[in-house]
Amino acid sequence: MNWDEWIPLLVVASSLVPGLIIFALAEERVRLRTALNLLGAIVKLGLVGVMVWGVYREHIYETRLVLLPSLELVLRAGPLSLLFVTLSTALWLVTTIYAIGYLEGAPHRSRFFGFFSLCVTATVGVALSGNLITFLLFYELLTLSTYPLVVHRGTEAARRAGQTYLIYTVCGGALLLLGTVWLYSLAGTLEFIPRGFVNDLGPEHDSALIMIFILLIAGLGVKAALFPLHGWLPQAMVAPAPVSALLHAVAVVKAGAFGIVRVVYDVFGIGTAAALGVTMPLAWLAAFTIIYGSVRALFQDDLKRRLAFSTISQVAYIILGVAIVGPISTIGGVVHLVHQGLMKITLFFCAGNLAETLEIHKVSEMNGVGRRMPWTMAAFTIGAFGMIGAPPIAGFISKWYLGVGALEAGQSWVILVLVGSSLLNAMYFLPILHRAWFREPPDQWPADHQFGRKETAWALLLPPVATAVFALGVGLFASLAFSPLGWAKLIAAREFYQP
Amino acid sequence: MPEAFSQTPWALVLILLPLATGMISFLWPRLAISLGLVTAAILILAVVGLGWQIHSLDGGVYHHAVGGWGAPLGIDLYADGLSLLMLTTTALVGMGVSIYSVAYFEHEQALRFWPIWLLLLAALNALFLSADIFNLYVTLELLGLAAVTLTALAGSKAALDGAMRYLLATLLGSLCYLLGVELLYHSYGTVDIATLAERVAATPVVWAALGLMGAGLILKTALFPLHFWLPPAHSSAPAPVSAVLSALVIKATFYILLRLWLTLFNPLNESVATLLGLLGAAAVLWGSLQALRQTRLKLLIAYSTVAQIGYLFLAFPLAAVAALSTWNAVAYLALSHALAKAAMFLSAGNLLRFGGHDRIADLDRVVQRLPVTAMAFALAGVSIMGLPPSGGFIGKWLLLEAALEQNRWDLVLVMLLGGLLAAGYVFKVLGHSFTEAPVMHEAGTVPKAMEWAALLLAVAAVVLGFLTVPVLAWFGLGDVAGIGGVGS
Amino acid sequence: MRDPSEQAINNNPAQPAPLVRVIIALLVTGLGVGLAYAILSLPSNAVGLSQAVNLHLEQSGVTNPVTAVLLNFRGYDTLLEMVVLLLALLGVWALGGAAQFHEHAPGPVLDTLARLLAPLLILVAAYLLWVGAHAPGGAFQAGSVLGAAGVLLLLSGWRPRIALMALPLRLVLIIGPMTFVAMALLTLLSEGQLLTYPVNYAGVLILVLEAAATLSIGVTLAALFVGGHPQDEQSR
Amino acid sequence: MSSVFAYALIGVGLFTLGLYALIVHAHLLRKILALNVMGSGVFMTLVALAKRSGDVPDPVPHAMVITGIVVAVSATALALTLMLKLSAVSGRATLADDRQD
Repeated sequence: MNWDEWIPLLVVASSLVPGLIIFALAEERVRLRTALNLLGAIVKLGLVGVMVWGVYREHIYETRLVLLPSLELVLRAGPLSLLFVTLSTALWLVTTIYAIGYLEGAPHRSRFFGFFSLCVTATVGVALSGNLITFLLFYELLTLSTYPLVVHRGTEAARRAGQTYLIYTVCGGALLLLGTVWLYSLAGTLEFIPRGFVNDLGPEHDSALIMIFILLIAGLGVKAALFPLHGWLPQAMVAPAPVSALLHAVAVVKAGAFGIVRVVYDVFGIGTAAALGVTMPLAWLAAFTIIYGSVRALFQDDLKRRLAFSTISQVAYIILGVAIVGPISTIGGVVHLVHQGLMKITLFFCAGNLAETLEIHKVSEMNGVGRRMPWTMAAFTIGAFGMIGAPPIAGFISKWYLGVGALEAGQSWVILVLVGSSLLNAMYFLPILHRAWFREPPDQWPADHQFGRKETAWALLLPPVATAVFALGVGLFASLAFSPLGWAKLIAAREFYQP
Repeated sequence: MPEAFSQTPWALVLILLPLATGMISFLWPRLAISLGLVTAAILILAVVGLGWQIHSLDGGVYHHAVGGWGAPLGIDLYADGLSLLMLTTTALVGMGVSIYSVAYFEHEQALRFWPIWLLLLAALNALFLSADIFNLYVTLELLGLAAVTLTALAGSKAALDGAMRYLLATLLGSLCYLLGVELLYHSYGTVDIATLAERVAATPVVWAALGLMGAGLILKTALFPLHFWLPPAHSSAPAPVSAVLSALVIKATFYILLRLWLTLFNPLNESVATLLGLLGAAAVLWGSLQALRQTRLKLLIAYSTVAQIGYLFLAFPLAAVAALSTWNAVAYLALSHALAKAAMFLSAGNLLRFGGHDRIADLDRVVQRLPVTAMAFALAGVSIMGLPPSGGFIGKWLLLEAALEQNRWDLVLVMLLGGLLAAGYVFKVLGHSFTEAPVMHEAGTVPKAMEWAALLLAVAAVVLGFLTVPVLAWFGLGDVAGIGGVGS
Repeated sequence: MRDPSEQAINNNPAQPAPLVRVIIALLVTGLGVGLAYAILSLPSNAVGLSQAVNLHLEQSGVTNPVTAVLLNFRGYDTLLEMVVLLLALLGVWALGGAAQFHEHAPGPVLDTLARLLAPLLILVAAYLLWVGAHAPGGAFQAGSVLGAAGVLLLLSGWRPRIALMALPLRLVLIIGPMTFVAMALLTLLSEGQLLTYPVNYAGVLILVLEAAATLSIGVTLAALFVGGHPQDEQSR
Repeated sequence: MSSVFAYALIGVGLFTLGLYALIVHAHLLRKILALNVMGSGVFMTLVALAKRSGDVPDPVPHAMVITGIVVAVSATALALTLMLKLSAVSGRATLADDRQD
């Protein structure tokens, strides 16, 4: 049989199957559970590697299952999907390791890791979707599988947060569904293709298309935390740190942003979208979200909340890059999908370490923490500088391409937004770093769990260091072919220059 | 073996077997449970057999002239895709409920439950196979009395009260239906559906008959605003009975309504379809809102049934243009709702057995203390909400498609709102099943069979979402829509 | 925002206000008028199925058309309806019996009357059963007379022996519907069709069915009259 | 012939009367009786109209009525038992008023 037809399905299954098995496992089967998790993650990584190599050589990997008489469930590996799949797979591995350390001895781990795996399954599905209904299917699955993680702690606060999360995401899902059915009844297909499948609809459908675009973007904007649909994100901070990492860097927010990229490029096609005049408003919205998120972040003392608002602003970069119609800005936006993930997950890991080791939750408690936990704070520093956009860290690459792209597309106002947001980033990150490195530590931490001579447990320390190194690496070696940047260039090339 | 298989008159097995086993289990109570399970299993086999025969027959319709007289003098049995849909639903839900009931009912109650339950199955199958509107009346009464008795089986004040409302409502419904039947008989001299279909015309008598039969059946189907009897009855009955009532019994009267609509009344007038659609929309919104208000789990589920019934009626105004996708949607909604709702009521029963109450606010961490049941409820909820991947989603998608094709934005809006409200009440329950209750209860033990029966049905409702093509082919409702129901 | 059904007529213990009653009366009258109009619009003579029945009467095995319809042409209805009756009794028993059945010491009049009438009634029942084949009468008439006899005996304080209460009673109760089902199976095996009697035996088979039905109907009616399950009764 | 319709209309009258009583009366016994009255109305119309086939009435409606009567008897028996049980448990022979509990 032909393996190419099965690899995308296997990629999805490689986290689904372990997840289902883990549900059935008894709480105390720690070893087996850990083995299953890591095995799944590694297998997935291997399969993705194969696909990356293949797709680079213009090879197509596609799985088709009949869903409805006229609609198929399609999983296809294209450059854009692979960028996202690779990101989420790699970060899943790291996050799993982190979660194992983080939840050491915590209750209900079977449930946690089960839904954790389902969540990644959904994300990979979202990434590999070959048409809009498949995307919708996995997008909703993502909602369902993240809910138990958000309310995992079972406190009243967690329940409330979960409630808010659902109100936002379910409504978003409904809008997405409506847009999808409507589009289907107009176009008769939902297949993602470069430069979109709605071009050949006559001008009489323009108003309908604009409505559909708004519906789809609104539906996706909820998860992408686009202003004013961002309300759930800061609240969801009650969830355990690995979950926050998942929500912010790997799965949920990314799925939303990725969806918007998909809709603009492969449903409408950048040309049609621009012709409909829907890209400009989107760009403005993104720009506003960037500034808004940064400003709100300034005033948060709770570290995780500050990071949450920073996410809101950073993810909007991706959308901005897409909405400025132009190849170079596209590169900037798409590559930020990866860069933001690496940097933000680093920051959340570090926040989690502070909470776990010293039970520090507030910025105001972080005085001199750099001396107690140098490795953690070193990683944090790299992430923070990356966010600010200091070379040679990943964030700089994104912002550079966004800026150049904006100029090329004649949207010079974007430069102001970039500069402004970078200043704001500096304003809410530098004080943290200053406190951590240059203030005197208090004579007594809120609490101090000892881990031998290490500053904290290995499983907690390695992930942030690793991701920080990645964030540095992708910046330094951006010019290599398989770097995220190189890959993003490939995508932009296929989107813009192919006949 | 295939020879014997294809020769067996499976349709008659569907009727006679549960009748016989029902009476035998009344005669020798000791045999009741084993007889019940065997019957449930054979019924599934029989449905498969019947489906196989229907597909091999030309025209995809099964006929059997009881007594060899043939309509109009005698009574005809008749089965097509639509009947097959309902029979399959009955067989599947029946199996799940039977397994559950083995563990649920104890000594004295079990003796009383099994004969009536088997006779109820017989009544359902007889109803779905009948092609004679008077015979349908008899099966309706058979069904009604069985259902009422099972409702009262709990013996509590609430249950007796609910059963009484139910009995009055169902008797009134039957009488209206019977008066309609006699009007049709006296104007066309037959009670055979196919023969009527050839003769019927828009005369005052037919209008009166339509009104009476329609009203009676709507009352029995508990379509808003005639749903007042449903919540008390469905919420107070024993869990497996609630499951059967919500999943199958109200569907039976909907089936008759649909059958008569497709064959007799559809040509008469469009405005009736509009009215039914309107009531359906109202039911969706009102039922969902009420469900959202409830603090008791079983009441919440009962009101959710009121809402879900509404979706089925949204089909009537849509079918005129987009017949195929609409009837497929109805098939999917009916089947997946039956499975999901049964699963919901069964898991509600488990929670009741576990905590000794069904107050949503203090479900008290059942997610970890009763994980299988919680999972069953969640999966059933996914289908009820119409979220992918699930049978409910497919049904909703098809219905939305039909509505958008003809720009029925009002209906589209209703469907989406219904979905959102459904999510509201499902996650209201799920959210509370994660949190701790202010007051602790010591937990009762829930037999494994009860937990797994619920999960089985819920999983079936979800898996349905991946089997669209074979399932739709199996029912072949395309033909039903095409030839207006009766293969003539 | 309450469900209107909670104010619905059925739920309301007190009678509705006069105004409401007037409105209901008007609505109901409107319905009646509509129905009357519909019925009056029917043709003043219609054959219905009478000709078809007469045409096949001699194959039916009986000469009384009503019996022919009940036991032969539409025998399937009757089969199901026997089950309805049984189901009612199952229901009554499942409810664990009504408020118990008050004993009156039967006065001499009732006592003698019962002693005289019961055998007579049973005789009448037998006659009705037999005559049903060619004149008005039949299983249901006979069954109800039999039931009346049972009721009369019960009123006069007669109780069957406890030993008869369990299996024998249940057997008698289901013998009617059971015979029907058995007949259905037999005809299915012999004729390949449900309840298709071979013409020569039709009369006999119908008589058998009717006899069984009469017995079941009579006993069921009497049992329904008693209410609760006899064993519960005795145990009280 | 007109006598046929006279009887049929009386049947309709009974039906509507029963319906009215069913709606307005709270006591369950009255409701059950009302249903029986409705039933008699239906049966009456059914047999009355059967006479339109000439001197020999159409036997099929008669058979239907016999079936109907048996069903009605069964239903009534069940309803009465249910009523007695309910009044024994709740102390009143009317349906509970939701607004109280």
